[in-house]
Amino acid sequence: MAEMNMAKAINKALHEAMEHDERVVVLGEDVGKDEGVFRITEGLLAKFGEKRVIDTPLAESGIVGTSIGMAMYGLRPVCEIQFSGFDYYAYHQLESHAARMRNRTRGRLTVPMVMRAPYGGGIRALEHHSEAREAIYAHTPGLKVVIPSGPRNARALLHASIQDPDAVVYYEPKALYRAFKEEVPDKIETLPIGQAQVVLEGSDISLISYGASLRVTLEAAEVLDEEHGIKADVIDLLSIAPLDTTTIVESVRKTGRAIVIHEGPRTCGIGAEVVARINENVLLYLEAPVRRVTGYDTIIPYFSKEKAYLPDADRIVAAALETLEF
Amino acid sequence: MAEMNMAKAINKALHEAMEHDERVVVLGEDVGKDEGVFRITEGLLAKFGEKRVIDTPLAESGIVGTSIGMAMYGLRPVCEIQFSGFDYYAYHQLESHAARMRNRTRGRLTVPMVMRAPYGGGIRALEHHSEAREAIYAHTPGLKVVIPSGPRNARALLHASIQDPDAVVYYEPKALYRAFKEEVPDKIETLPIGQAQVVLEGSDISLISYGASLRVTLEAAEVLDEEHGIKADVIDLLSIAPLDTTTIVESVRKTGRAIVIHEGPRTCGIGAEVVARINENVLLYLEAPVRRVTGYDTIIPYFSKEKAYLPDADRIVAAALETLEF
Amino acid sequence: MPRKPIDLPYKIEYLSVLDENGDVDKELEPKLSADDLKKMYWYMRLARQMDERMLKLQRQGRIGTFPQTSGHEAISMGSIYAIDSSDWNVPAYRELAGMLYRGWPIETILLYWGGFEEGNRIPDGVNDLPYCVPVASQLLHAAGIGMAMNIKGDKKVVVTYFGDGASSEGDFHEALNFASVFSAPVIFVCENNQYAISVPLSRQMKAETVAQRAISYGIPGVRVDGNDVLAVYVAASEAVARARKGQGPSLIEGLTYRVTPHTTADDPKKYRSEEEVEQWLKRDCLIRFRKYLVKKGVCSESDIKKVDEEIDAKVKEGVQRFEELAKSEELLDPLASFDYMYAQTPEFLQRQKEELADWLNKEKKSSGSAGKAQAETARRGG
Amino acid sequence: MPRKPIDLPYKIEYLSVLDENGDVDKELEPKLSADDLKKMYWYMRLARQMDERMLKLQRQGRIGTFPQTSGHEAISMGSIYAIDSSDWNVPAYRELAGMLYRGWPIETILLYWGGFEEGNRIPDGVNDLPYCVPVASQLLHAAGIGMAMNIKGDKKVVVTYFGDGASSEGDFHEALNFASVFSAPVIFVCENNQYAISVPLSRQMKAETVAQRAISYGIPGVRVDGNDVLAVYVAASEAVARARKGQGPSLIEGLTYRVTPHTTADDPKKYRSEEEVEQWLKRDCLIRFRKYLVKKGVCSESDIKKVDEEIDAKVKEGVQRFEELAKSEELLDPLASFDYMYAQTPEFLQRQKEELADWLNKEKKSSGSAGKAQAETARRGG
Ligand SMILES: Cc1ncc(C[n+]2csc(CCOP(=O)(O)OP(=O)(O)O)c2C)c(N)n1
Ligand SMILES: Cc1ncc(C[n+]2csc(CCOP(=O)(O)OP(=O)(O)O)c2C)c(N)n1
Ligand SMILES: [Mg+2]
Ligand SMILES: [Mg+2]
Repeated sequence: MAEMNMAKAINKALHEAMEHDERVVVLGEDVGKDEGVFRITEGLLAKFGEKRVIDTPLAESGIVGTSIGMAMYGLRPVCEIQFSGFDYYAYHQLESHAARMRNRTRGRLTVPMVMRAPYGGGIRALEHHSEAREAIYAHTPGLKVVIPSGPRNARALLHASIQDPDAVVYYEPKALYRAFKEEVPDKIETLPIGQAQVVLEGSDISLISYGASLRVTLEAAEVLDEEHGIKADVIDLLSIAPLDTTTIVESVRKTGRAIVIHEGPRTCGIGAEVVARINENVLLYLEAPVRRVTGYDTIIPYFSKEKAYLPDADRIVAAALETLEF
Repeated sequence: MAEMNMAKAINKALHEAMEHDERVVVLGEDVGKDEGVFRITEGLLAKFGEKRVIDTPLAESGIVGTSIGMAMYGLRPVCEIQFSGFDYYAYHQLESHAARMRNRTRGRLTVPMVMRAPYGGGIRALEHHSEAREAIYAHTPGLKVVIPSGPRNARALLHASIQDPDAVVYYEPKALYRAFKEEVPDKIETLPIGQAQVVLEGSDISLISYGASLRVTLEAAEVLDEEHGIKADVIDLLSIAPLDTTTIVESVRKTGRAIVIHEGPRTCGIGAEVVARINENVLLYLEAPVRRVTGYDTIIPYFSKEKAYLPDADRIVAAALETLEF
Repeated sequence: MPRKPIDLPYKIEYLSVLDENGDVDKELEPKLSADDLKKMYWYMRLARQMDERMLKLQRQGRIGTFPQTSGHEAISMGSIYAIDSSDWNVPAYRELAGMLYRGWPIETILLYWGGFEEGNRIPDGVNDLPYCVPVASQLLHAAGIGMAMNIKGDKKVVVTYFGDGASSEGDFHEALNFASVFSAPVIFVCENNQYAISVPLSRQMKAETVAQRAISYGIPGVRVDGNDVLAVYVAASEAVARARKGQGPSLIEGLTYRVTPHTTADDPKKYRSEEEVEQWLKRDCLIRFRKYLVKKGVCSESDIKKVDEEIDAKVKEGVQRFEELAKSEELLDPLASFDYMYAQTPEFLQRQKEELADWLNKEKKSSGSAGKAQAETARRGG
Repeated sequence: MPRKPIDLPYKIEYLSVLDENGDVDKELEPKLSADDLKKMYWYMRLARQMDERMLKLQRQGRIGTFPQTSGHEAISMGSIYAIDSSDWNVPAYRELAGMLYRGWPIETILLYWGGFEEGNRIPDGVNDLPYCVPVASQLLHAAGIGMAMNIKGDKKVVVTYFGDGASSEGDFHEALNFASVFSAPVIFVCENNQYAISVPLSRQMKAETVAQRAISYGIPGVRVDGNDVLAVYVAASEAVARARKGQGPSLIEGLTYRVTPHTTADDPKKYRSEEEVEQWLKRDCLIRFRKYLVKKGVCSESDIKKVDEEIDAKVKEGVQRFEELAKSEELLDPLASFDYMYAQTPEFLQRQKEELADWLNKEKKSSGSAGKAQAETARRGG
């Protein structure tokens, strides 16, 4: 048992995975000598050497495309895209191949790879460094999309992602890298991909979120409880593809009210899908419209103003009160 | 007034736009001498010459990226991506620049361009030639996404798209290119981007669709009327970004029941957004869950089996009957 | 300090071994046994006769649109013959001869162009990737496979294919750069048939050759006569030897011409002259290779005829097996896609599968007019 | 028929005009007036002093992370000085000298790095694109602008900038290929500072130079001493002359070294030695340019001092204007983004704007711990 932040926990998982499975290789821009611009790959080059920890040329399609080749050859590449705002350069490779090879070859070839990328706002970064476009990947059949919300589940989910026989997009909420510490057990844990967690039990309203937004959601739940005596059922999706319909549906059947919270743009975002699944499964239990507290359909404002764009406890609390008064 | 199919109507719009505005240029793979693999650019090179009708090298990012440059310099590029399944190669250019330049420069630079691409299934094409991933663009703030459903609105919407001061993704349902003919007036028409049309009036159920799916939706509406006496309110979205919430909401307020129909994958698709907006605005009017009759979250099967993947009248009728019996 | 030339250690050569009359350059002639030569010829002919047969099948609507390969046999065969079966092959879509040689059954290939995923079921023991449609994207997979070979310490090589048009894609640049930086054992073979659908080489690049692009990556580049299977074999063997020695990738440009339409949906009259085509037909790789085999005494004219008959029979059998498979319930089951999206089908997808299963029986044929339109559009498109 | 070299009409040259002692190659010395030389020096110094001042502002948290530009002034100034104000400039992010010369106010640039979109408000009459963060993507915009100049028949040129790392991106390849195929009047200037963050040139490419990549596109390529503003100017002027004559694009590689960290978030000790940096500091472009100006009698040592003082004052004023703007309600209004997404804000977005407007007052500061974490992460990141 040791206390560590999320950056350290992800780093720990990479060390563990490379120790336990020599097929695991790490590649990307500045992941070697520099140990990653966020230091997520700290110590890897020193311990595992240049063959397995690869500083690549500056080319995202190259990084993802060669990872796909390596995976088909039998390795387990874990590639890093320096910021999610640049993974679009490689989207054609992920969509056309990583997500399709198993189906295309009727199972003869598979692409067991992980594409890691820091995503989301809140660190006063430049334009293109604060995007949250995870829905693009959730909308891409054949991919899994995993998003941790804390040190412990980050480590467990990264292990699960690396062990997964298919391509996984592992998005790291960069605002949480060093936001807080948590006990992380010594023995390796994994969490099943596609299973959400109820992180707080309550029967008044369901608050559904993931990633950095889960933290403000928990803040909001606390305020709702302490200041308004409202008990929220807080769900951490952990993976947005596959999306855990069952957990969402059971919660809403209990509460009859729900809010979905995320950073990304609203239109066709994860929130829309959550609302759609609630509508399909428990419409008659709904006592109020499901609210979406999300990023807006704009470019996230430059950092002097970015906080206004990001969901915060206030917006969630207010939405919850309105939903309960509806 | 002349009868023509959608391929011809789009071609007509291109001719007209190039005649009326010399800033309009057409570029893409095989759009010149070959007149497009679907012959959409027929006659353009002969009439407007090599400077304005440009056969490019084989590079989608190059096509979109240079179009962005041309647009900032004052031209009105209309670029063609040969199949939508290959526009991912250029997504980073659209997202990072076409969708952002106005906001980035606080209005100093704009990107008035149109990216045309044939999309969707139903023509027995190879893998990657039948995709319907329009939701990716609808989820991209700064873009508009227009999808016609017939010759007349195809021409009017293409004019609107070319005249639009911002970047427009104009997706052409390739299954409709030669599916049927329609009267197209001689004088140039435009349609406002962001406005849906009620193409059939009814009060029993709202059928919301666009593109090739609208045709099967209309077939379904006919069956519902003739065989079951059910009157459907059929909405043709025409543009999925911006999405016309008002028209959708008014229809559902009237009918209390709705089905949204499209080819693309279901998760985080346009259907999800339509459901979310109905939920936000007219939840209490709903008498049954909104059904999504859409493509599945799989790769569209190769052409020997693709029809099973595509929404058809049967699926819509059955979903409508269930919704009404709910 | 003034202006001084930087001397770069590159010379780009043109290589040709076998001329149109079947005469060979004795010094460059590769040491290939009669069996080798016969085998190469056999698969080149198989590809040619199959291509011709596929055209008929397509016209009859028994398979869909496909890219014809006649004229590309020398580049495909000359390069694939330079690697071992334990090496890897990353094709594009015009390497029919090479795929047949690697062990892809005729019916499997027909299934692919007939609209069945099973056409990509790589046969047991064959180290090939399937056809790749998104142009140039496969080059990065080859680079990654080569990098993986180095990482694992395998002494293997990988050969990959792409067209002149593909060399304009960013992925081409990234693939050659990655392969060169990491000394990956990759042989990049460009099938320069001088057209990308309707776009001629001069519109694709200002450079005189694709081969000279090797200079951008500090690797060897050579242009060979793409209708000369011996020249391709020589260049490929040299590249393979370098790769096995850990000297990294090479770029080979085979200069040929697409004597057929781009695909069965293409109409070349729109963009080029018949004369141009006629000229290149004279340089056909099979005609000169046959002359060589006869002059060399490897086979007689009658052997050659026998081969054609043998192959006709083989193709017939393959087509029959394809026709049966194409009728089989298993292959026509659209539910299969749900089973192959992930190792384990997630619950939500399982539900979608059941949803579709419920509909499949009820499914009605789409209205005649739409049907016609689709067929019509299919003829024009893709 | 045998193996014969293809002779390609390319020689890649290295160009240097001004050495570290400020001595010049008389034959190559460009004909620049004393005023020209003073102006070039003035903006190079302005960039240098501003860069140093920005470092302080960043350390004080008054602006965010930014890429330092000290050492890149010669490449930027030498090339930008070769074009007219009616020509276009497509920057990356290390061309501070050039942007200042083109007319970007100090406060505008500070606003950009301070987290305000207004930092990209191109001044009236300046034909520049704003900073471009997605590496290499801007090269295609330059190619498109050049193509548009040809289409409109404008006799203008466009200069664009990118790093050694950027030359690994597919967009680099596509941009140079498009520009060459369409003879677009584009001058591609590579700021080869030998690092892409931590990745050294040797890991970026196996090729000896970036300049030789010109051969892939059949265009002229030259490597120049990137610390020699005169050499850069000569090479750029030649490229501009060719472009204006309709001879298409050129590739210029300025070889320099990133003597600073990549950005204020970077720690170079992790990947390179102090000695390496020391060596290159000696070759600084401003030191030698100053020596040249003095030897040539263009300015005296005291003039030089005066310039520094003048500039200090200018920078101070600029910083003051920035500080005021950075406090202004208008610039701090997050609602502005809604107004600039489209020419006309669609109804649904208007509703979202109102939704946010309602919240803005209520907004609470995020919890202290998270706040600290953000600052901390900000220091490490990007
Ligand atoms: C990324 C991408 N863009 C466009 C297409 C459509 N397309 C298929 S083949 C082709 C031309 C390819 O030309 P070339 O690379 O020279 O190969 P060839 O067909 O001549 O053998 C095009 C444009 C595609 N399949 N993939
Ligand atoms: C497409 C993309 N990938 C990654 C990054 C992150 N990044 C910013 S600068 C940089 C290094 C650029 O190196 P180089 O092109 O040599 O320019 P330099 O910074 O050395 O001037 C990287 C990787 C980015 N901005 N864009
Ligand atoms: Mg070709
Ligand atoms: Mg650099």
